[in-house]
Amino acid sequence: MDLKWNEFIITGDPLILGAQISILLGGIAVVAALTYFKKWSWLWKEWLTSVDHKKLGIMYILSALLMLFRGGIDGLMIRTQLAKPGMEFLDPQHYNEVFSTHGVIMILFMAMPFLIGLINYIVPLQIGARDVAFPYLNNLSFWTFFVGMALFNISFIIGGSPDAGWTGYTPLATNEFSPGPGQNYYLLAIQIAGIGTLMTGINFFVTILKMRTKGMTLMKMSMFTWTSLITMLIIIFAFPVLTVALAMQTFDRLFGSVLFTLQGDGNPMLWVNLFWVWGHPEVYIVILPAFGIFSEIISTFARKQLFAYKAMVVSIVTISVLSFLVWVHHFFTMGNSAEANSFFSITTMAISIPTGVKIFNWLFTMYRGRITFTTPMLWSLAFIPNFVIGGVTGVMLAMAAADYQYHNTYFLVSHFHYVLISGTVFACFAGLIYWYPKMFGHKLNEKIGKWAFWIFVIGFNVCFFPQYFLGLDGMPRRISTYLPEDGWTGLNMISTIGAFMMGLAFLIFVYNIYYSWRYSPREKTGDAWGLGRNLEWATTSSIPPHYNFAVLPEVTGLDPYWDMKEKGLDQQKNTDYKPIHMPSNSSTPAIMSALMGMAAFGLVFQWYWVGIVGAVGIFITMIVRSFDYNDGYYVSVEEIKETEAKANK
Amino acid sequence: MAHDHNVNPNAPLEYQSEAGRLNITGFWTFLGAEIALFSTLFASYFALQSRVGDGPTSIEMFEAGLVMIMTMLLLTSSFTCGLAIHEMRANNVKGVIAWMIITLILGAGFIGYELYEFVHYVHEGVTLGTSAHWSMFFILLGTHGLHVSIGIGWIILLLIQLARRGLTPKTASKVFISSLYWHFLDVVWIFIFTCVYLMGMVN
Amino acid sequence: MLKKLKPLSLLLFLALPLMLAGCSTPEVLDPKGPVASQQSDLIILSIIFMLTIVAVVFVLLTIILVKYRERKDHDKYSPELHGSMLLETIWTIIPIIIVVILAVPTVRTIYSLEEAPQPKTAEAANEDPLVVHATSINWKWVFTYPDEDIETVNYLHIPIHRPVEFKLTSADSMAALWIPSLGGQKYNMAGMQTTLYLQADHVGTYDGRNANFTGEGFNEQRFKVYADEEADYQQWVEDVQNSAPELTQYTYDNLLIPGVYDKTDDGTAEFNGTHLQWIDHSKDANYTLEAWDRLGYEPKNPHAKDKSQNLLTEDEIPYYQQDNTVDYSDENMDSEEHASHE
Amino acid sequence: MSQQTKKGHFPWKHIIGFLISIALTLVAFATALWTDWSSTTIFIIILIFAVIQAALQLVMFMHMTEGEDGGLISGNTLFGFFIAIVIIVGTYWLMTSGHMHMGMSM
Repeated sequence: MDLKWNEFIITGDPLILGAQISILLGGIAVVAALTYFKKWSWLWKEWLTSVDHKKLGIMYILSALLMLFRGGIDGLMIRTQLAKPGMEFLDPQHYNEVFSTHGVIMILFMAMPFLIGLINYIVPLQIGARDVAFPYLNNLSFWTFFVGMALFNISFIIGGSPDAGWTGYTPLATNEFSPGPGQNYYLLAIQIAGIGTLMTGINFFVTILKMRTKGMTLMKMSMFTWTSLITMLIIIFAFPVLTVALAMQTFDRLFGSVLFTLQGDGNPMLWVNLFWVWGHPEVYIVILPAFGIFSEIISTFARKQLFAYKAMVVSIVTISVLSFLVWVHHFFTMGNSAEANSFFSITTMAISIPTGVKIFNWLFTMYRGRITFTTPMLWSLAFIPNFVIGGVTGVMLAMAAADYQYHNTYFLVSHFHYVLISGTVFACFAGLIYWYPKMFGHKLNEKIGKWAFWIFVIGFNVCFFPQYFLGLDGMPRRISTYLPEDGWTGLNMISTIGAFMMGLAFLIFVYNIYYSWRYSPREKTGDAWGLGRNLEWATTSSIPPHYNFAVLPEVTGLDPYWDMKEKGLDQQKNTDYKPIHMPSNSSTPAIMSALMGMAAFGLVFQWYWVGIVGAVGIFITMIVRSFDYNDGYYVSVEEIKETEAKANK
Repeated sequence: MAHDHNVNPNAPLEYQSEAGRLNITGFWTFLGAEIALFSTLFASYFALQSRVGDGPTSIEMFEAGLVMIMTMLLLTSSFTCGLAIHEMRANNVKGVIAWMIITLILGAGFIGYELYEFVHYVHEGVTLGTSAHWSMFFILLGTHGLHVSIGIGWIILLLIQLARRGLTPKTASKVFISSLYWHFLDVVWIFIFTCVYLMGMVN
Repeated sequence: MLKKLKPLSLLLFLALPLMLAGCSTPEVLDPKGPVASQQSDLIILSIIFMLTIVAVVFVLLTIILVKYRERKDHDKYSPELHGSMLLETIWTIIPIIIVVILAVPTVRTIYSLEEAPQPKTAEAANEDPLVVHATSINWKWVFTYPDEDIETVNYLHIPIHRPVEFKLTSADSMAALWIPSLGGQKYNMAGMQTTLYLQADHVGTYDGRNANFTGEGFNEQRFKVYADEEADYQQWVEDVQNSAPELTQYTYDNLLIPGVYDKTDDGTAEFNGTHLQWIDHSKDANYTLEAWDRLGYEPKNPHAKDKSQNLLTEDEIPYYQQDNTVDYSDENMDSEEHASHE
Repeated sequence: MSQQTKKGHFPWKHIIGFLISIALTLVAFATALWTDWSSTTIFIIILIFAVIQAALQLVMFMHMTEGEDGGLISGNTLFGFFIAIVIIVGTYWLMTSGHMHMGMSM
């Protein structure tokens, strides 16, 4: 790539210039604040090198919120451009970059880390463990994700963003049709983050299977833990496919192979196929933990055990297997044989069966319950009708013959936003609010939270419901503008208004975080809502100490903490403390990931020497790690006593 | 995280500590991911098999003798690696190191032949950019070769640690895991041998 | 809180008819030919089932939320209730039945779309489908009528009541030919050919477009479909044959350079002769890149400061002085065709 | 160091496994190159040999079924093979059937 030096930093666009200035100022402000308050060493020692699953979880969630902001701005820019026919807010090239980054960021750098953050924080607590199976790996996972995210995000100010859609379809994404570094960013940033996700998958899979506390058999695990387990299983078998596919396209773009190209008899459709072999399970990776979160919250605030627990488990296991058998529904129109389209039509529709079972089970969890409408519960309740709308349109899309009319249209856009926002995003909000006191020691303000909720949910429907009709009226996705005579003006304007409502709700949500930090009362017990059912609420203090449980709890049935409360057992009375073995913090993951970022950045611009230096550095850090026999340390009984005494005050 | 109270002195050394057991299970899980990784490569290879463009077909390039030598080298290395673990369970450090060194030599021989094969193809004018078929051939074989090379480097590091520290639950589990990796690469090679070479030489 | 929840669900229900009333019938549900009708029938069938499901869930949710919300006397509270074999069976079986009911017509339609629509009259039965090659080029459409030996850019005429067999391919990025009023889309892919049968039963002008993202000019990659009476269609063919300029390979290769077609005011054109004499993109994906090379076109970084191209003129390229015709009827075209490029 | 050592125990398992592997490799080789059966027959036969050999490695060399997690590990690996079959068969089916292959130059 003969990149000129004056093309390295993107200039000439006022929007991008504004972003550059604000990033620069923001960066300076953060550095100045850290220096002024002398927090650098605290940041490095307590957070960045921490192997504590709780701190990593919070760092994941913070990154995800940042990405929700970034991806949300992208979304608002898209909606602004489409508000009226013939808008000149973004030129087509810029528009293409914006929707491409919107997709990648929302799925890979927002939804996944948000859920992984919640899983990180909550799952070890729910299974009564002191940490994950591989704490070091957990830190490395976070850093690879973070570096991938950072690499992807700098693309719009340095070199240019990917512009071939979040799917990066070839041959559009090959060198000939997407010259410039944008698509390289896509390939390398997702690759790095993907490796981190795979490590998370292995880590939590083993954690959940092997680290459960005494008495917690598989069928006594909370639903969130179950969905996390199955999610990890899907990650383990789906992400390697992405790794290979990305590597193959990287070879095409950087090293001259001809796999997906027009030259050399390449087959561009193989990319489409491989992308969705990963891509469909990916959808379930971001939806299953959401199901888990809703299950927890609905059962908590209905004060009832989850209805038909076994059926719920069977249905998620079924979904996990089926999720690998449906990927073709993303390209029914590729001219597959009628047999193939029929087969994948039916498997896709079949997924609606276990999903439907879950919906009815949630409804009947509330049947004969005592429902209280807290904010997390409201988000969970709003999920049901909205997700059903998204789900039934999914069944419509699954009918291949009809899909020829929906494919690539706003009908599809609306469908997947209905499923992903009402599923994943609602769950992220619900889960964050629900577990917020566990993470930060105080609740989020309910009143402000409800304002954010109503504005968001109404805005969401105003934004996306009209898009079904735009799709049926022939509006294809990804067009940067349209003509007045297309007749799409009114619905597009409505949709844009809805989008801005969601943006407003997000701001209120963020304000709530600040407001509650200042004014909310601090929690005194581990069971902030007073209705906790699972072990995460069984800790002595509101925020668990770094070792989680002074004495590991014993479990006899489902909803163990509810059980303990019913039976009047006081977990915290047990003071038979023993020294606790904990892992040590480590700085190699951050360094290793930084080197990965450096190597990848070099490859983006085809500066191979930077790539080689980075790769050598990565190997050196791995060797250092291999010779590191640090086994962690012991928390003494005195320290435990002291910590527990403080917590009980 | 290690729960040291959970030590089982009757199990083989690598299974004795909680950390060792977790690592072994974790590594098996990783091998599950590797199965998905290689199956994607195989799937792509099959999909692109007939797309040779202007370039030669497999049957024009493959040489049965070379493939047989490579296969035998890797099969034998897998066997010697198994013997190393056998020695480890007999608590014989020297045996472990000796068999592992033989394994590494055989592995290095395999890599040598593979490099020879690649260089030979390039001389004949078959490169990464010749056709989709050959791109995929080099990527599939290259991925496997890279795995073997990483395995060699890794095991060398472990041998140094073994020489320094002797057999402990920690070194034992590391060595055991590296052996799993090595055997797994042999399993992958069996399929490369069958699906790429043998099937490519039929017709 | 509940008072706020009810209007929300009501709002959703009301929104549907309001939307439908607010605008005219959406294009997809207003079919103008047998293919689109089949699809629209399927869509309406599924909408009926889906609305039923939505209604059931909404009603159940509303009832449960009203009845079992927290009250002073929680006499209806029974925390021991957590499972019912009967209910489980019911809500497993019913979705299975619905899926089966929807799967049967879906599969039937999938198979039927693979063939030309059944003719309605005996005389129509004797007619073969009209073959049109639809080639997507960044960012325009080229329609080739091989039997009529004419080619159009960004518009096409078709006779009504006669199936049209589109042979879809692409010169470069993957596109999708979509004429919502006449039926669903299929992908156009370089180096491959897909077949799409469509038919118009009503005279009219329909919008057609590329539905699959192809980059910068994607938005403008649209065309008009003129469905005419048979006689008018024949007249149009004759007019084009009589008046349109001859298509030269140089002209065609210039079309392959990415860009919106702007050589004419309305962005359309017609030619005598077809590009199939030199290239069938479904058989040789590389042709486009070779044409770029010949003409001196180089893809540029979209953020480059200088995006100008130095294209050669026809006289500067010896290649165009020779005859490069390729006979695709020959099965061994591969070797011949490559020879001709060198 | 109080584990039960099996000192002097001859590695029969490994040797038998190794010999079978060699035999299967040679037979597959002979089947592929020195028979004139149809290619489909050959493919099926050598693929069966490969699967047997892989299973042999997993069980005899890698001790897949031993340890407290033997069941878990075996289950996970079997699921891996299921996914492998889905990916390979599915991809091959899609990339070589339907309209996709009509224009493909062979």
